[in-house]
Amino acid sequence: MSFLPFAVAAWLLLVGLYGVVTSRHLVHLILCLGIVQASTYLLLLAIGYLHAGRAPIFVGITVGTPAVDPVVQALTLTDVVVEATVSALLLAIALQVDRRFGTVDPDAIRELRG
Amino acid sequence: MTTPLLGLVLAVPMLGAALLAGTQPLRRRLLAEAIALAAAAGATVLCGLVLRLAIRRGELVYWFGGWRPHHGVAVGIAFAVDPLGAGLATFSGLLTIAALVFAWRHFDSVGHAFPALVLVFMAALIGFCLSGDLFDMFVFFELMTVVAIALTAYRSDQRSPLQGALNFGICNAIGGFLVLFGIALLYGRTGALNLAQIGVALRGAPHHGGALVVVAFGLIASGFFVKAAIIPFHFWLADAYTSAPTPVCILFAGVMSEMGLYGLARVYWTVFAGPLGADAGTIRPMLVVIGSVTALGGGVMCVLQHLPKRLLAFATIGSMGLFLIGFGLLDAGALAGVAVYVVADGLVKAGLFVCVGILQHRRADAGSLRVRGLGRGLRFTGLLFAVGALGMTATPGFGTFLGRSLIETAASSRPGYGWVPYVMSGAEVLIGGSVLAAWARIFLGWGPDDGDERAGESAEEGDELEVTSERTPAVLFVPALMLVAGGIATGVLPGVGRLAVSAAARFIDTAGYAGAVLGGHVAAVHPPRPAGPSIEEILVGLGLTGLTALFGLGVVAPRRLPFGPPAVRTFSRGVARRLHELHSGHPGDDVAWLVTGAAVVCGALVLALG
Amino acid sequence: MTTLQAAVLIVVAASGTAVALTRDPTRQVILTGLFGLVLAVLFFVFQAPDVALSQIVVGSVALPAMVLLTLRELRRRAAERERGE
Amino acid sequence: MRTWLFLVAAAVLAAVLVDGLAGLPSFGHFHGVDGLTLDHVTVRQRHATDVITAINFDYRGLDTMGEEFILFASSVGLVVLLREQRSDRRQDARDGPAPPGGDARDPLLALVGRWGVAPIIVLGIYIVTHGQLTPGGGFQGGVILASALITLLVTSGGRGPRTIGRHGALEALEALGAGGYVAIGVAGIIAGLQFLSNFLPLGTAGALLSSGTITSLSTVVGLEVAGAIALIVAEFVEQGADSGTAR
Repeated sequence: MSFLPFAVAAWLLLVGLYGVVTSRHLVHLILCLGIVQASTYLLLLAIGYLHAGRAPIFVGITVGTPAVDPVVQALTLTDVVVEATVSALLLAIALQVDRRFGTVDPDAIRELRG
Repeated sequence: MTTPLLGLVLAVPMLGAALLAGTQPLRRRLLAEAIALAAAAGATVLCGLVLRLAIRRGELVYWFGGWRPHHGVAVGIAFAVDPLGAGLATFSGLLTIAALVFAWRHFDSVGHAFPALVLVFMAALIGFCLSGDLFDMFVFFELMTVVAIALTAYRSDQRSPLQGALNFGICNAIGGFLVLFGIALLYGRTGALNLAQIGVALRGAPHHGGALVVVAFGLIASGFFVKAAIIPFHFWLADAYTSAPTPVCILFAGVMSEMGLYGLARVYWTVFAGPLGADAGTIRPMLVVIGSVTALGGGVMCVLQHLPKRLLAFATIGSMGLFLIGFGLLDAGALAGVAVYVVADGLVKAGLFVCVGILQHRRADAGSLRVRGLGRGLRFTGLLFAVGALGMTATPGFGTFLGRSLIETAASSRPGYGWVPYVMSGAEVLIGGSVLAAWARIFLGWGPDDGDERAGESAEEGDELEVTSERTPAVLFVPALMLVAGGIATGVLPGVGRLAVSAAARFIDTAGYAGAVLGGHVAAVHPPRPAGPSIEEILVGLGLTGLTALFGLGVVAPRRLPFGPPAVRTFSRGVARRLHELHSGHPGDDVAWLVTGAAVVCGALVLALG
Repeated sequence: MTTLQAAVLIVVAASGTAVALTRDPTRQVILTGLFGLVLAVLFFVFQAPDVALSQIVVGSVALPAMVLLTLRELRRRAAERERGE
Repeated sequence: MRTWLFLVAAAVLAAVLVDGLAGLPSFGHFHGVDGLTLDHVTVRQRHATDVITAINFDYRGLDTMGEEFILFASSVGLVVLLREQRSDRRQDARDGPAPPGGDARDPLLALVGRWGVAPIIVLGIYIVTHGQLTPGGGFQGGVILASALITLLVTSGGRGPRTIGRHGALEALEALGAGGYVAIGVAGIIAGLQFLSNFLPLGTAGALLSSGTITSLSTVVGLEVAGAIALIVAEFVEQGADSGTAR
């Protein structure tokens, strides 16, 4: 049971990759990348969790109260915002692909080969 | 040791980029160029000064925000700089300057965005080289990826840059996630992100820390292999490098791919050498074999290419294989060889890219498939290209030769690795021969008409402007000349080999690094004095160059491939077709291969060590 | 682990799988917003309110908005292409 | 073939991952040395009650600078990508009728938009500036501010090309945010300390103007995030806005 969070993280990683590999639509593909991304957040936060630990915000609780790990939260927090803009960049490329190729199906985008 | 200079190396290019984006230099192009060049030059000089200090005094450690470690716990981020890292940072700076100068005449109009992005890219490269913190390395790694996507897609009015950028973005994003998974595992075990601190926490762990450490190593290695374009993680690279603007290719092929291996080497020697050091005998053959496959595979793909930029892209993959062999031998001598090889190869390859740029500048048609004879009449450019091609062949006199001989010496002195020099020579003959053949086709007009060779290839190499101009501008020719000359300088300047060996000895000193970062004591290193290449080695090197020329000019250029009895011919034609088909440019295929690679690397490590 | 955490984890796994397996982009965007929201709830029960706040504003508002705008433009162009033919 | 290759590889990878993940401390029993240290020292050292914000904007402030520039680079890159597309669009659209979004120029709507965003802006500023005390900070508040900016852009009449000038302002805003972070870092050096060292008085823990540079850095990140996200969304909106009439 205590393995569940880690198992869910691994599952999201793999199912997201499955979506990427089998995707027929670039927007779909980019959203699947987001699932893979989410798996890393989940893993980090699950690692840092402490039973009965409080959030590491010492308002109303005294220093020394057991708290969950603040470092993983700091790492995740910035990543959440930043990766959204990276997805935006990829979406913009998808829009351009549609303009130049007339499709967003990866199977039909064949310009460079060999 | 510390130095305030380290606080500024990132600030200079980043402030430059913000300034460019914020003011859009009043829409004056010259001003934008000047700001970009000044920032790049300033940062490069700072890196150079840091390098000089690091060579003299050993590791330099800079704690951002002043958060020094207490009792071995580092809550802050440090730059921990040794000569190898500082050298790579300086080298990145030099190539950035070359790219900016080159871009000046390459585009009709550059705008403020291009130099701003290049400066951010530079900051990412420098930060990645100098950082002593695992997650901080990851941040700079991601920054590198994002800027590179934007730069690849810069000429978004054409098709191939879009496809290149897309595949690049998808594969490298996934590579980043694999690295992050590995980092999370290490953090879960040690509660630390500082490389030295993790290394100390894992040192002496029973049974090399168990499967967790092995899997973390596998995931981090796989993620970095994506950036380094190690087979089978490499499929995105040719698409991206073929279609990126040529000035950007200098940076991509010259340093970005190398960063993947640098990152792996850094993490290995600071974190994993402790727990996995006893198993080096198991890890070494794996890395060397993967490197050999990549070197030879990249070489074979080179032979099959028609377009100069795509050829150089596959040459990069081949070189990355050679570098991985050198790193994989896991000793100071071979690593020193890699360091020299990386710099010399990067310079020469950058020079070749500039030559292609000149070709594009002078001959509007350079983007098309008809490259045969395109360079006729461009005598100086042709000469330079030929010299560069010899550099790619590791001809004695070039730094590439010095690097190769250091790696080969290390390999031959290790029992069971006597075959490595043959693999390396084979790969170099394939790569160098293809580049020489391209030279003969472009500048001498050799070989059959390209028109009937379209089979399996439909790429337009188009990025660039379509003006045919009468003269080669000095801002294009001079950088090319200096880059190629630099490739020779690294081979003939006295002391390069000695410097590289002592830098590499410091780089692989795991305990010394930890002591410098966490304790502030710089350890002394006593590197072996490398013997320069012997007469015999030089003669063999010359022989190899001759063989390469024979192969390139006699076989590849006139398209005598495939040769042999009919059965062999049919077979090798089939293989070539399959190889072309394999590089489908389909993101799903690329990712499927990437996952396969990760499964093989991690699976093999777990089976052997877990 | 509390039952609440386990339950939210399972919902996260299920909705993430649904996002990856839904082929129709418009439906997928709605699911993505939902997934983002569930993920934020999970972060809350993992005692990470900062990350949850970040996730709510980005994962279930900003990103789906960008994707919807992209899809609208793609659809408009597809319709345009059809008319052109 | 592709799917099969992937499925086999994924099965292997799954086994390997489970093997590795099993080596982690079991869920809920993590006592990481860095985290424990920070939980104990942050309030005393930095007079900040939200440890996460203190990590982001002080202990690991360099990471945040890198992340900020990821944001910066993706928005600059995105503008290059989409502008090129729009500029050839505009050639076609120039003689066409005014783009849709005409309803947006309804004066009442503009008024509502202008007043309606006021509370959002207040909320955004609150979250940006209270990051050191309670959950929030420049990243979250910045996104909220961005939504206010977008509402303003849309409701005050997106007359296609005219909004380009406003985009210039957004670009300047985000460049200010990105450059400002670096400048505060350099100010630490000028004050005789390290890059990104705190050089301001720390104030009282729990007070608004506490925690020295944490608040300043959080604010510039707020600017950067607001500018970048608003710019990105505005570019996406304009894709539709001025191409609505094209062809």
